[in-house]
Amino acid sequence: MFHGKVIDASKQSISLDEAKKFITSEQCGASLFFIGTVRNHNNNKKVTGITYDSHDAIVEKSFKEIYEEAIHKLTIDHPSVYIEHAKGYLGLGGISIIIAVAAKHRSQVYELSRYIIEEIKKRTPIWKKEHYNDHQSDWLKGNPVHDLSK
Amino acid sequence: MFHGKVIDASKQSISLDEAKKFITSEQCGASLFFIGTVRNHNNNKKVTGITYDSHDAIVEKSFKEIYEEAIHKLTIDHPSVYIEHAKGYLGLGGISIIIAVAAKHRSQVYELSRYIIEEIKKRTPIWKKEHYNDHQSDWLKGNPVHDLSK
Amino acid sequence: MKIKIELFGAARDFSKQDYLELTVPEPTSIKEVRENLMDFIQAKYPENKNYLEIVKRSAFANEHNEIVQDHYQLSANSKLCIIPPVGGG
Amino acid sequence: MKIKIELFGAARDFSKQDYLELTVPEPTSIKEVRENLMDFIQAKYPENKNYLEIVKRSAFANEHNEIVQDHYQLSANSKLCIIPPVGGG
Repeated sequence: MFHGKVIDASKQSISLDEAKKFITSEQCGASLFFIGTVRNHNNNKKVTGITYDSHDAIVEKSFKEIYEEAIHKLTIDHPSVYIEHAKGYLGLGGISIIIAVAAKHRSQVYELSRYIIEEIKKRTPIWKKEHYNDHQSDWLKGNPVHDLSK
Repeated sequence: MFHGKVIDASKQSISLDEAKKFITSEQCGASLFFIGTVRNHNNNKKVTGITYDSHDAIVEKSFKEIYEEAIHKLTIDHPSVYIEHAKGYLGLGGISIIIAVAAKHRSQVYELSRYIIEEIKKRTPIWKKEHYNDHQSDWLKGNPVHDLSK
Repeated sequence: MKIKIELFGAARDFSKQDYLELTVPEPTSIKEVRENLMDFIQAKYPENKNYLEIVKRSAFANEHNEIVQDHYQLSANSKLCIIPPVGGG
Repeated sequence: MKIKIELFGAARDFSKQDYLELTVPEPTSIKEVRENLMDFIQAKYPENKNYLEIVKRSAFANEHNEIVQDHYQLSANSKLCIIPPVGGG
């Protein structure tokens, strides 16, 4: 079971309960929910919020690819995965991402969840612009998807 | 921040939302919620439910000790931990345990959460009696807390 | 002297009550309690090797909720808990 | 011929609109688009080394949402997206 989606923060918010409902199964003994939230400090600056930019179509495609890779590479019984990432403006504490996974055993949910978040960070086209208390803002440096400058 | 408690399943249920409220902080960028649930098969038997037995006082003491050990051994910024374990009877899908942790960075929540669940399995005095569809039931084999037979 | 052992987990099957009372020499240690308990089990459930195994692999906790070792000394009216191999989660 | 490049992330600062239009020789490749875009940036923002760096480190995606490599050939009215270094989560 798989669900992967970009959520427009101005219209909707990411819900832990929805994720739980989606992944719940009587075949699974373990569930793991990773949540990323906007925190109030980064690189010694006071953060007031983050604007997330997204290439929605490629983001949703990459979620699916990462899920399929993960269940191919790892040994997971009855995997169930729910991924959502926000786009638009989020204030402090706002939920930017949820990765909810269920599987038969606990070691499987830890491996699966970690694999997914690390791959998303590496290659899913989402960008963060941090807003600071001095009214400045900055696009954060990221990881080149394909380093074509080589 | 720490909360650790045994929950009487006949009176209360473990709540993901309560855990989220407790650990939420604007200093933290990552939260991780591990949930254990009763699944419908174990060792090729059809399971209908599990009765959890607990030495409440030692369980709660061990949760605190494990938390303190973890934040001493691992490097965690702004750790927040919420642990609850059910006792009594749970049907299929019932939540037996929640370990919710928040910290500054994602690697920290994965390490912290995993450390806690593995230690609980090793040494927290909780026992499971599985009930099967043939009306039989069995106490599951566990880990000796101190192997004094050596 | 008498001591009381509160039962947990698989050890609950040792009695219909949630504790056992054993009569042990004074003074006594956890090691002797374990031996005494094994004699009791062997007398009451001569067929049940599994129960003996549980006692062998169990720890004991005192009134202060501390796991106590073999050499730990007990006084009259001591209360213990038997802590069979654990497995929560 | 003209091609359209949709802007994302830090590359949004290249224009007040959410895309750029470049005139490129026909046929052309991603490699040439990148060079062309760098010339454009250098002309429009001569002081801004950071913008050039972003273009160097960016990938490009085609209309089919595929990341395309340097040798990928474009036809007239091709649409591309510039994909600067990513960092969600």
